[in-house]
Amino acid sequence: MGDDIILDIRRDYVLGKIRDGERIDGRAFDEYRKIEIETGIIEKAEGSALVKIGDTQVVVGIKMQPGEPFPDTPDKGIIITNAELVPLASPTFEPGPPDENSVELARVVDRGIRESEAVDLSKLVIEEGEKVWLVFIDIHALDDDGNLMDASALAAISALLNTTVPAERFEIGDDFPLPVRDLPVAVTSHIIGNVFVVDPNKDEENASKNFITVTTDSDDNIVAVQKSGSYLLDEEKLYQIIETSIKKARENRKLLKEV
Amino acid sequence: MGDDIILDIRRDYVLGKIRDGERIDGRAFDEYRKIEIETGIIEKAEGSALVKIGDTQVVVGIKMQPGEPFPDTPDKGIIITNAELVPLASPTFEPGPPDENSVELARVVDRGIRESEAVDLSKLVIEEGEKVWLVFIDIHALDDDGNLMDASALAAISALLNTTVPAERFEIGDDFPLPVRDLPVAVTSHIIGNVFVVDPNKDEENASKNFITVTTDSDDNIVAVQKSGSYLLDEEKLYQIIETSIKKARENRKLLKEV
Amino acid sequence: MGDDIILDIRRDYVLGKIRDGERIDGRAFDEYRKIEIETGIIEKAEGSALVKIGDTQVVVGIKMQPGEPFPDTPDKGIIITNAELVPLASPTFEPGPPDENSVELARVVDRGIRESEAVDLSKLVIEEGEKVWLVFIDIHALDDDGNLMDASALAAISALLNTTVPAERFEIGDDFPLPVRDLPVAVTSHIIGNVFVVDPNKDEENASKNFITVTTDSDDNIVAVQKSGSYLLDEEKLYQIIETSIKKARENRKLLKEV
Amino acid sequence: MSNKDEVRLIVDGKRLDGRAFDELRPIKIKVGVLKRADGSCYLEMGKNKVVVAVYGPREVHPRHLQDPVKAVVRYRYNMAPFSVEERKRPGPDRRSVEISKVSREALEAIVMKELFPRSGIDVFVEVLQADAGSRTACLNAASVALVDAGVPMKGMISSVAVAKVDGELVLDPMKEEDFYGEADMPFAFFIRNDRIESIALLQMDGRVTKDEFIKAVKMAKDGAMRIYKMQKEAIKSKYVVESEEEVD
Amino acid sequence: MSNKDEVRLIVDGKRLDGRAFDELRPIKIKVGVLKRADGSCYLEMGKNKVVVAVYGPREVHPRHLQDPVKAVVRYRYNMAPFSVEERKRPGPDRRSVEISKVSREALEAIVMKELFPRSGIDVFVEVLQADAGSRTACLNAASVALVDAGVPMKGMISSVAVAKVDGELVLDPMKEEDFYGEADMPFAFFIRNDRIESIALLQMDGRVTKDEFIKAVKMAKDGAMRIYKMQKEAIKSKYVVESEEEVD
Amino acid sequence: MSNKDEVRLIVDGKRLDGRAFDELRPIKIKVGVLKRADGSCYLEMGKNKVVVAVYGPREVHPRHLQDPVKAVVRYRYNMAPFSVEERKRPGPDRRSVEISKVSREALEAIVMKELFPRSGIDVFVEVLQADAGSRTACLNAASVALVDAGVPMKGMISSVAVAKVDGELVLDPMKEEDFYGEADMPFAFFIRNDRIESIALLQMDGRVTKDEFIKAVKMAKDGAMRIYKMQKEAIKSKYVVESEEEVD
Repeated sequence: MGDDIILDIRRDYVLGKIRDGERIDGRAFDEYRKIEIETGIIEKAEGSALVKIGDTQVVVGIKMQPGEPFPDTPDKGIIITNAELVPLASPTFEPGPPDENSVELARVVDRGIRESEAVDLSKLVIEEGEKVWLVFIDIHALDDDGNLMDASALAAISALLNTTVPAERFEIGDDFPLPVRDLPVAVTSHIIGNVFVVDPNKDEENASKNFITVTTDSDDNIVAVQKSGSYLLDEEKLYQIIETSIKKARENRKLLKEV
Repeated sequence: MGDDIILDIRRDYVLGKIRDGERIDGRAFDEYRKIEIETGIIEKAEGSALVKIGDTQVVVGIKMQPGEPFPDTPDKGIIITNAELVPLASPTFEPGPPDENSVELARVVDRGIRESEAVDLSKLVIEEGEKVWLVFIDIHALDDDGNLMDASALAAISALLNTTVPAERFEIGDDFPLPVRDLPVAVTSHIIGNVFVVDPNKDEENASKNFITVTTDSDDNIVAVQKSGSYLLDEEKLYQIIETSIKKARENRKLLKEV
Repeated sequence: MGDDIILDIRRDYVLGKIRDGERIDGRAFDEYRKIEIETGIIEKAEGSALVKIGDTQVVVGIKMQPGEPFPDTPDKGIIITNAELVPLASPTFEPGPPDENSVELARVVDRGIRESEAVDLSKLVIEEGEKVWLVFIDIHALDDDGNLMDASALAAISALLNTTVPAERFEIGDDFPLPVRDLPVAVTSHIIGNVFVVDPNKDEENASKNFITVTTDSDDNIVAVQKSGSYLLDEEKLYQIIETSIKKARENRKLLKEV
Repeated sequence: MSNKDEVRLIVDGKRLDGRAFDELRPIKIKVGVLKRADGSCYLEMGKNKVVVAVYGPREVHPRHLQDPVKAVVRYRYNMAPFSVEERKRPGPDRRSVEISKVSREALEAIVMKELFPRSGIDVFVEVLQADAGSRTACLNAASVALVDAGVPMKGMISSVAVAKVDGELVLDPMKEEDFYGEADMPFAFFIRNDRIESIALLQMDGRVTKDEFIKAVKMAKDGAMRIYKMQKEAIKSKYVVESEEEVD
Repeated sequence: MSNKDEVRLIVDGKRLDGRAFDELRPIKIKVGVLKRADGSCYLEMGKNKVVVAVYGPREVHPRHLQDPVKAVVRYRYNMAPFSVEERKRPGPDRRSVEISKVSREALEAIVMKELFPRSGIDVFVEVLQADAGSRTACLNAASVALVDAGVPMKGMISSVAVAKVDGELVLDPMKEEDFYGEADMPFAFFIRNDRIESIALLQMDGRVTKDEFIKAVKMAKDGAMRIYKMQKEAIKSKYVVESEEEVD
Repeated sequence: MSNKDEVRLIVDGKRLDGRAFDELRPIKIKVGVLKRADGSCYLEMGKNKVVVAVYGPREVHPRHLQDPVKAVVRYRYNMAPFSVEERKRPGPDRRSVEISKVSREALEAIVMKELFPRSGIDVFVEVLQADAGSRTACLNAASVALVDAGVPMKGMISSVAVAKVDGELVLDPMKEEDFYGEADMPFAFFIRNDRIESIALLQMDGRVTKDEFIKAVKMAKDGAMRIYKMQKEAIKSKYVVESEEEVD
């Protein structure tokens, strides 16, 4: 109960600020919190990255192993993306199998990477039709202070950039860097009343659950969109959001190039 | 609570009628509701049927694929029967893995088909001991207005009659009709007080849960019996029920021949 | 509630007795209840044993089948130990997948057998790197009147002693006795206040859940230790317990030799 | 039923294990074999070895599972992993779920549930070794264990199967007869005042004529009465009872 | 999206099934097809065949799932095992979980939940046969079934996808266009007073420019309005409505 | 313990990584690394990298899990899928279940649970990278995180393992020593007023004599005291503490 009242007060505070054209942490509506990317933090993984957006922290680890290709794509490696919202990361996460939120998180990140063709899957064939590389992208949230989606997407592509294909361990030739050829970036906007803000922090997320994530590739193509939340979205606002998403993605992509 | 009282009133009404030698929908004790059979309704399935008994509706779809035979029957195809009581079909069904009622439904239908040797499994061998056809019979209840058992059994055999073995899709020769050589028919009787009625509707089922299903083949042999419900069954009544079941099965079998 | 009060009274009774240097069933602190071992009770199993310690009863059955070795031990058979605390055995056990208590039980028994190298796994290779014998040790508790751990461990090694490798059934040569070369014995001590008693009965277990199991081999080596329970263990008492465990294991091992 | 091909199950008017058509397998019954349970029974019927524990009437948790007007009966048929030739994975499969349902229903029909509103009566059945007819062995043991637990019942349940093999009806089939036979018919009867009153469990699969079916019921009733006498004897003596029909 | 290699999806300005770029597949709608449900709808959209049942507003069990200020909406998208080429194992997979989430959210935005505190409104969707666009077919049927159940709503939901194939945008893609195409964009629109007010569902994967995306929205809106008319017609006539665009 | 065959783990009186027998691996401790948790700690111990969050004391749901006289402690040891050489499937396995149990019990013995009836104290442990001794690393971090969360405790827990390799006892074994060694003995000690009072966790598998076992306890106590000093330092400085023993 006490908790609910505090949530209500914070919600009113967030909404009041927004009405005044401000955010509670002083950011502009289209401003991200500070983003930090650290790669190679898990030596036992083929690739890894820790991404912080403000206080939000996500680790992504990449593991690879040989496996069978799908029957309809015998000449391509396989990406499997998985997200665990472990209870460490938030007082509201519970232990157990993935719920709809972690499934959505994993699938939206996956689509950004898949549709931008960020990983050149044709280079991950060991023996056509028989054996290809499986790339496991495991998203592990550590601290959820809002916008896990963008942090996870950034961590995923950063970890892929950091990945070495462990061919030697499996005695199939020399190790080589995972062929990454595009840098998809997800930008999540949060709809609050009549406006939208990018990179919502937890207080903003608690004020409303209305999101839209637009992922774009290095050529500003849209490669994935996901409206998430029980709200009705105005068409004109959608176009503004896309505009902003392309702009912010370009900025965040620069960080990836420094990795 | 309100619901419970209404259930009680309807139960009393059903029982009162029966005491007077009548059923609430005016049928004779050994009379089925109108039965409709439509086959081939799912083009993507190898065979399919929609069966309506009154307002009760069940769809059965047949899928086939090559697989390994059981070690003790290397020269026979395999039938796997599964039932889902999806929550669409009744306000009392819940999502989740099969409960004891759907398990019983699937197994009783399965036994009717298996024991009558309705499908000639010896014709479903691709390579003896190595590869045989698996026949998946999936029972999907759509609307449970009573007597899902008989509707499911009828839909299953109707769908099998409608099945083409998809040999071409798996590049193992020409397609051919599934060899069906008997027509098992299940007849469910419902024990209410001292009498029994065939083909119970939902109001009757709500009045008591005491059933017995007798499945017979084209030669009037008994191939499966299942007493279901927490009641004690009189031996003489059992013999009357079997008599009636054989008679009604003959009638319903005629419908199958028209399919 | 009533049950809770009775439990409280019995706990006080147990603790009071212990304070007076006595146990409620009159045993000395380092005295086991009567142990009975019966082997070969399940003819369909490769080996089996029923062990009673007082009223506690555990059945262990051994099943064997050929399977793949672990990649890092291509020249060794595999032991898989599993425990089911079926609801038959105690009013507090619930149906369902293994909980932490059955997992711990299985793993501690497993370690005793594994670390003492009781089974000569190198003799269980059918084809190096390809095919070895899998040994399933299934612990099935029947009546939990305390100290399931020691009863399970005794039943496991007794059943292994009773096991014949079913080579003929799988057409890979002649049957032969499972090569057992050590006799690990688990001794569980129960910490009550300042003292410890071996082989706790159920009333004692209800008085406190503080256990330590010490498993030793035929040469008095310690092969497994497990402190279990939310308590702090005094170092000196630990050494006394080990002393006692070695002594009691020697006694119980004699029973195994008579099997 | 698998189609038997070359296998002959009846030779010179005798069954493979030497029994006459209407002869039971050896039976052994022990009452009160478990300390923790409120009632218990160990029973062998041929190679079947089963243990049953009864708990209750006792409180039901969680509360929404309670029935305000009568006791809730649970029946859990479970096979030990080592009870069959090929190790069985622990946990319920579809067969166990169905057997548990029909067995529970048989007992529900005779337990005086109305005496214990909001309570639970749990019957836990462990099959330590399985042969044909394990569900009938379990019901026989469960019926005894319920008496041992002092659960009020309208009468007893005695259970036995009849099979059709090589065209003949045989009582209490063993594994080969079940596997290669033409039909299997497990029955359980409600017995009160030393006579069979009605049928509590009835399943059947295979292929029989109506007349064969009626003949099978008679044969099963006769067998069940003999089992009933042993159950009664075991309860009275609170000790081991072994059948005199034993062959080995 | 798989990369198409040799497959050409547009030949002579026509799609493989002969449709124009902005043409819908044949649609068939039946209202009130189930007796037990409070509202129901059967809908075909190309080869998709879906049935929807609506239950509620009704009591929610267990109680801790209730919301004291509004109704809880559940949406369960489920595929029958025989609905696709290769038999699907029963039970929810990750794809169904995501579709159920975004579809539920679309409906939550238009159902007047505040009128039914502590209640539940259940929308159960069964896909009997799946082709591309099954989520849009289901939402169209669900919207009709909710009206049939008398659930108060702010308007209707009409849903359709747009794909990019061979560089062209096409309405309501069928399976080959979905599989080999360059992008798939499922939409659902909120329609009130016979006009589209806003977007209730939006997902996209593939690769399109911003301009193509805007063009796709327009195309989808146009298609959705046509579907909406059929939904309305079906509700009014309480009978079968089949699209006049039907080709076969 | 696997039988080492040719592998020599001790060469010229030194361990493979150059450590002396009684030397710890490098340790790094950061306190308060997570915002959402009430207390947290990041800890490295050799190649182990673990993060711990503590939530609570807080309300327990559902209510029937509450204890009316004391707080309920949960401990969840979880390995990230990428924490080990071969990807681990998400979700608890039997090993995690056992580690969670004995670790929880160690903490329960020192947390002042009676102060918080009906509450829950949750200790969530994520192993980001696992080497030998991950359970000891996690307990060390958990102990610090509990202090960071302000949970009242009777003292601290410091944890370290001892192994027997090539016939010698060695402190804080790394992976090869664990894998090829003859015994592994993880300990956790209860430390109050800067001295070890008793044993909070103790497991062992392998093969040692009684005398070796006693010697191992002494060695572990000595190592634990050094870890304890670093834990204390980290808590005081609320900042990163790295061991001076660090080798790299």
